[in-house]
Amino acid sequence: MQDYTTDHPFDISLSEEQQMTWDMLRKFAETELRPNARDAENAGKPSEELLQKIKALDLIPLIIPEAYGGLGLQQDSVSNALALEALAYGDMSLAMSVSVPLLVAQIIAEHASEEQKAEFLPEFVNGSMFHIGLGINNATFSTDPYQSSVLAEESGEDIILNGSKMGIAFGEHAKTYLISASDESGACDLYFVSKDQKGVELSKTEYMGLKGMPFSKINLSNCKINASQKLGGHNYSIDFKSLVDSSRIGMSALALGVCQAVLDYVVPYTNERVAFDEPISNRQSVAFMIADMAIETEALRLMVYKSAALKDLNVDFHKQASLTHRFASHHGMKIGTDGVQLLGGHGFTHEHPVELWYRNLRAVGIFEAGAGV
Amino acid sequence: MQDYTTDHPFDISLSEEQQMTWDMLRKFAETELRPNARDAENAGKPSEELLQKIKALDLIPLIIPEAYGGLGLQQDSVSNALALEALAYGDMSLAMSVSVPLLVAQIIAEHASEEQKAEFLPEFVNGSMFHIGLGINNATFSTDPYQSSVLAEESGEDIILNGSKMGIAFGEHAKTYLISASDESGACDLYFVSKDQKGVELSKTEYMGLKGMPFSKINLSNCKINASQKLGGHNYSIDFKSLVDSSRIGMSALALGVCQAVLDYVVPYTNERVAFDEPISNRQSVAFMIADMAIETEALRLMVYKSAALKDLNVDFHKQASLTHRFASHHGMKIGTDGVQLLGGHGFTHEHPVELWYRNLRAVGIFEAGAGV
Amino acid sequence: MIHPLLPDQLQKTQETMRMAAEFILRPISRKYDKAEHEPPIEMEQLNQAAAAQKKETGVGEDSVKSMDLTGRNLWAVISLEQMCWGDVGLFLARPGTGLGNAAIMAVGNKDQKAKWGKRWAAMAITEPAAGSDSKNISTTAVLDGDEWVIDGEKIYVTDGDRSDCVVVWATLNKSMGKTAIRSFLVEKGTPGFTVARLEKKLGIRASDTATLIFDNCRIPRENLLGGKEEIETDIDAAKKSFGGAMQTFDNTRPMVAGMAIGLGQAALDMTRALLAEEGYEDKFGGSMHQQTAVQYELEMLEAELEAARLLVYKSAWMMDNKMPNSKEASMGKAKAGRIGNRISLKCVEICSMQGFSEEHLLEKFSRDSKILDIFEGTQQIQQLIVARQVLGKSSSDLK
Amino acid sequence: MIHPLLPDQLQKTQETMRMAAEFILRPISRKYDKAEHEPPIEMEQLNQAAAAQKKETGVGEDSVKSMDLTGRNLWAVISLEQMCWGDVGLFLARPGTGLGNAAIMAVGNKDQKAKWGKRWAAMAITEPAAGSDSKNISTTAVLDGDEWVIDGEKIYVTDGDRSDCVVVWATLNKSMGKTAIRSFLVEKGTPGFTVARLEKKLGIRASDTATLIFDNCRIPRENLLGGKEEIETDIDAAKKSFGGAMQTFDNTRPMVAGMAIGLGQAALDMTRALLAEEGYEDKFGGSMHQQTAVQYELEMLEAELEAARLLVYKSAWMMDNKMPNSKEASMGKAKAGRIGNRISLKCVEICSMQGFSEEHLLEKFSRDSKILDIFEGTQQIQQLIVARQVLGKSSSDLK
Repeated sequence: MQDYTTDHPFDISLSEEQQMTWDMLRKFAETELRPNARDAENAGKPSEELLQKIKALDLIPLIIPEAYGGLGLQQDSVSNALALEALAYGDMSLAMSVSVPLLVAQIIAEHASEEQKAEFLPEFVNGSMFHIGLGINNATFSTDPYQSSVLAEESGEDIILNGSKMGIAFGEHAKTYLISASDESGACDLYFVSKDQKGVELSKTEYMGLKGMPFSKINLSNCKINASQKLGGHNYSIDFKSLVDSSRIGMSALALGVCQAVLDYVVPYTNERVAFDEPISNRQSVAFMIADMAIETEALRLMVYKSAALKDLNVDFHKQASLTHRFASHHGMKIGTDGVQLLGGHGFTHEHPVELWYRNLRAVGIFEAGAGV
Repeated sequence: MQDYTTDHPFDISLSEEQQMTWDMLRKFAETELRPNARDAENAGKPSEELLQKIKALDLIPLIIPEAYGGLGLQQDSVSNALALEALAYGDMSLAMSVSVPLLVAQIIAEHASEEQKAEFLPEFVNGSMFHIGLGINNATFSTDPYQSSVLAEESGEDIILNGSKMGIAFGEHAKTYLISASDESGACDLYFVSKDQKGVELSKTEYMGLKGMPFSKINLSNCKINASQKLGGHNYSIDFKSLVDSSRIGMSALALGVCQAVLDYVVPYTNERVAFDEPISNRQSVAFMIADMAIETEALRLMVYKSAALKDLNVDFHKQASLTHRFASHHGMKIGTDGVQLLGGHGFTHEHPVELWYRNLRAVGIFEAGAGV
Repeated sequence: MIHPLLPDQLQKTQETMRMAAEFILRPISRKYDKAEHEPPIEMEQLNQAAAAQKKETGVGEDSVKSMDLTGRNLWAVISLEQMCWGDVGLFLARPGTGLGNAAIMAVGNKDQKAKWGKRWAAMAITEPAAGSDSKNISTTAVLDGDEWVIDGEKIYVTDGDRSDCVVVWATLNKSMGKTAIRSFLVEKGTPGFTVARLEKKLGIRASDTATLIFDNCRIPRENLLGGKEEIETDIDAAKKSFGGAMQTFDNTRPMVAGMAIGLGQAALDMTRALLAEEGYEDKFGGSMHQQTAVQYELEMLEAELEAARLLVYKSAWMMDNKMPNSKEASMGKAKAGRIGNRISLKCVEICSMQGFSEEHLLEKFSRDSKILDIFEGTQQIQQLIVARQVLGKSSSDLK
Repeated sequence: MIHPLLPDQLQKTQETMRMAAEFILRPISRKYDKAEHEPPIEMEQLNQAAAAQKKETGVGEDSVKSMDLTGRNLWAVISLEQMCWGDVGLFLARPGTGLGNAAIMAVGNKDQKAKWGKRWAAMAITEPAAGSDSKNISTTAVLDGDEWVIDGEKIYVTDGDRSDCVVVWATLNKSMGKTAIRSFLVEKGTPGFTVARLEKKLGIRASDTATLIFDNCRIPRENLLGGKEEIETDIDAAKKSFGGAMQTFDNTRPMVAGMAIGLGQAALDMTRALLAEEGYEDKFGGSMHQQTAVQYELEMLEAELEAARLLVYKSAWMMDNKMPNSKEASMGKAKAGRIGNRISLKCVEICSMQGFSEEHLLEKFSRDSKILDIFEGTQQIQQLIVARQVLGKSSSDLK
């Protein structure tokens, strides 16, 4: 019934190392991210000061190979998921301001050719985190999520790209884009495209949520690139399905962090808010809504962990990632809307963070490439 | 935005005539059908005595043309829907024991050739109600509901039928079957098939619910009939889509009657049942479940009425019938399962009717041809 | 005779108001969503369209039987459903009619209706410490000679900044609970009445939501709306008095529910329009095996919306026919409030990045929709009202 | 280290028990569903399979850390999940182990475990007038010399007819509420103890559900299970005493939740098998635009089931590791109970006439599943328990 093999017993406790990282990141989320979430949203991006603090976490250099200035440590997927959950507890946008470049760095470190690594990896350590924009989110909704709304056509030494991508985080900060494109055979790969390449058109887009970071839309019109600009080189092929699945676990881990934030916020609020002479949490309609929130959040946690653990075993995790992602999308949004409902009119205003979480949780199930595990 | 024209104001009150029929049938449902529901289920069919009483309602002779011994009255669809709702309040199986033959009589009165009318209509008045079995429910689930799992192939003067039908009410009592079959062109029509025809195989089937009436499955294997056995004659074509839609409104009206029965049963029960020192209906989780039951039942009522009213206007009612039917299937089952839940362990036993309603409500959305409006 | 269909006259109302919504409201939807707190200047047009339509349909000021085709409440629900198809935030921001006007029409005497009926009146009930629990409000009204002195703070007052006057709920004696609650009309510019703050909000940003402060605010004695100056000691009379105040809700709930229906329909229509660009077609009545998940979901959502719509129409029709409609009004509000929110959120998901983006209005609909399940009584309050009536319970039995 | 995956040893358990379910239970599912109240004679085989598997896996009688791969509770949940994949009614009817056995193992002393641990014990809590409200039971136990005298009526006792003995909840003093409640072991054949009636039921018809009458039924003094002979006056001690009785549920809830999971998986598997005959294939991870409504629905239901499964595994793992798991046990029971019912009903709908027909077992699953959201604490009771713990509330605050 399962399709994996392991000697390790069933376990849901954190290892010592996991606990240390968890404590550190969760504290950072509570003291640095949460208090700055509204400011970042108003400004449309994190402040420089906050970005410096986020960079100082050194999450990206950790995984950059030593040859390119990093520490070259391999993180397991479960620990990655834990980190994402902890950070998103503070704020989802701000968590993504590190999880997106981290995902790019992971992809390049794993798949790029030596030349590409040498060109792009050092800057993650020494320069901006945002020099490469990730273009995976499809602009059309009827496209298979494991395919791209950009088409790649080979033409001799060149590849011609046509189509659009949305939701490119920090797109204006980037000099290069890593774009997914499908070819005629149905293979979907990634391609490096320079900002100043001919046929590249960039525009700013705003979304319902995730307003603490800027996004771009990119339109590629007969954009001609050299075949060597394919990620990993001309003859390399990425397992794009696995990349999407990994990112879906990542997005689910972010959703988990936000769901926990909602739960932890409504519990004291409803215990303190009095109506009809009693705390409103004494009413079953309120209390049961919170019970369900707790149940689905805990369930989502276990699903995220299991998906990541399967990936760590190097077995097929496609089904588990799909189930987790759909669960996160459905219950995440339910928890988002219930969070506002529990605060009533107060929840509808900017006085409380629940309206922000409502908007951010709608991103889950839509954004495909905001984090990886 | 609408696609109908009417001078009549919006109105949700019963006309005097509607009220009289309603009162009569609802009383019959409460005094004759409800008390006999469990007995009919145990016996697998209504008692002869009860059948006589049902026949004495004269619902079928009412619509049989005078030439064939009936009263030849045209019933409007809204009144038909009201009648179905009222009867199903007593019991769904028992209501169907009249609504199925009524539907057959309606179909024949409207569509059959003169010869066919003369052959089949008089017996509705003088003899059994069950001399014709209606074979519309598909045995395969992937078949388009507006098509048939039986295929009709023309071969000169003959038509060859192949395939199976399920859920033929009182199939063993019938001498003839009226079977829907699709031909190559995609048209779906009805055909009269004799029980003793070669290639006809009948078997008894039992279902989760609707146990108060017997059902048959029919298997047609190279069953050769004369082209004149097509309903209405060789060159006649029925609007099968409209027939299915009318039947879906009918099934929704039956569901409505059962939903109202559940609601009216749980209200006094939860008001009287005491736990933790108070009636359980003093708890919001119980009370809100009942509030929702009341809301969805009332909504279903309005949707059934509107669908039927549109049909009476002779305009396209396909979309409205589809919406109503899906609503009835979804909320009907929710009300069925909540009815058992509200009674707890008691609801799980035969001591109360809620477990019977649970099983019958699962038929909605599945049975296509149990009633028409 | 059962006939839950709209006569041609009301269908004409639908069409006219839909057109107004499409050509007046939709083009400025995004503008005022972005420019929160900026009063929309284009709205006079909409009022004119509504007035013209009302005149054409022959709807009177007083309730008239729907039987006569011109029931005022059903007409109103249908009109605002279409306006809110355009933009619910802008609809709430249209000058001239606020929830306070409904209160004046419901409980005001003849003189009051004549004097304030045509002025823009907001409604101030909620307080920082009292949301749904309106019997616990702590704003006070004390009769001093020929004037009432009002003191207290009100929050979440829709149109509180832009309206001409405000209907304020206050208590004559806080220790007496709901029997002591009255509503008063306070005009803008009255000394002691200030707008303290405007809320930044998740949605309906075109409409202003204000915090109002009443500090020794003196108003004429005749500004007491419905109800007596003294607290009734007779329990039935007292109940009736508060009931009178609460009765406003039986009138306004079908309206707010109508807003949710208009918004829900807007989301479904826009979703279909976007999907059609990529070849989508509906498949009503298809089986789960044939329909795509989107076809299935849109059919289910459409069914739920139609269910809510019929509940709301019925509650308005009952009002027009002078039937008590408290249960039905809450049924409609409960169903419409939750389904409007569910539809709009699901439509964003279905349209994926486009749905989530500000390039289209789906994301806005899903922000606007949330308040419709909260104000004029939350989902939970509506359920309480329905449950109490279905089960025959008092508010002390079922809390 | 976080690793919510089953080690090979437990996967072996799954496989073995699944095979037993498939080859022993499935062939007789319909037979005993139709022949209600007829004890299944084929069940000894299943017990042998379970015992052999237990021995092979090396699971001890006492709880052992899952860390050692042999946690007793996780093993039990996994085993019965698979057996209930076969048939939950038959599983409940298997001779030898009832819910009373769990109570004996949880609260019995050493002698009691030794004496009754291997006998088939049913559990009798519910009374005609007391369902979820177990503190209000009115069956009495009075100490008379060296014997307890039991008087009262118990309903809905699973295995009540076929078991060897029954664990009966009774009160030492009805006016003292829950502090006076104790459980007692009554053996079959004790004078004054009769089986009055067997229920006809919606589902789990293979298992017997009995009404038991205790009329001046005298049992030995040492048959009092856990808790003291006198009523504690110290509140904490009293609470602990009732808590001890209730604690049984923390052990049995993961088991009942496991049953719902096994049943849910059975419904999904059977649905896929039937669909495959008409060409169906899953499309996990597809978008709503690509998936059919059936593909979408089955993926969502599978996700919900997996969520429930992990909650239940976690609650069993906590038990194995001696962590308090009351909240988690109720979370798992709440989620599994409702999702098992939802899945089975939806699968009937998806398979249409075939699903509704007795030709297949889907309709049976959807009848069996309902009780799993009711017994061992209804959905609503589980929600109460979870909510109280999450919100930090007492049972008097949150009723």
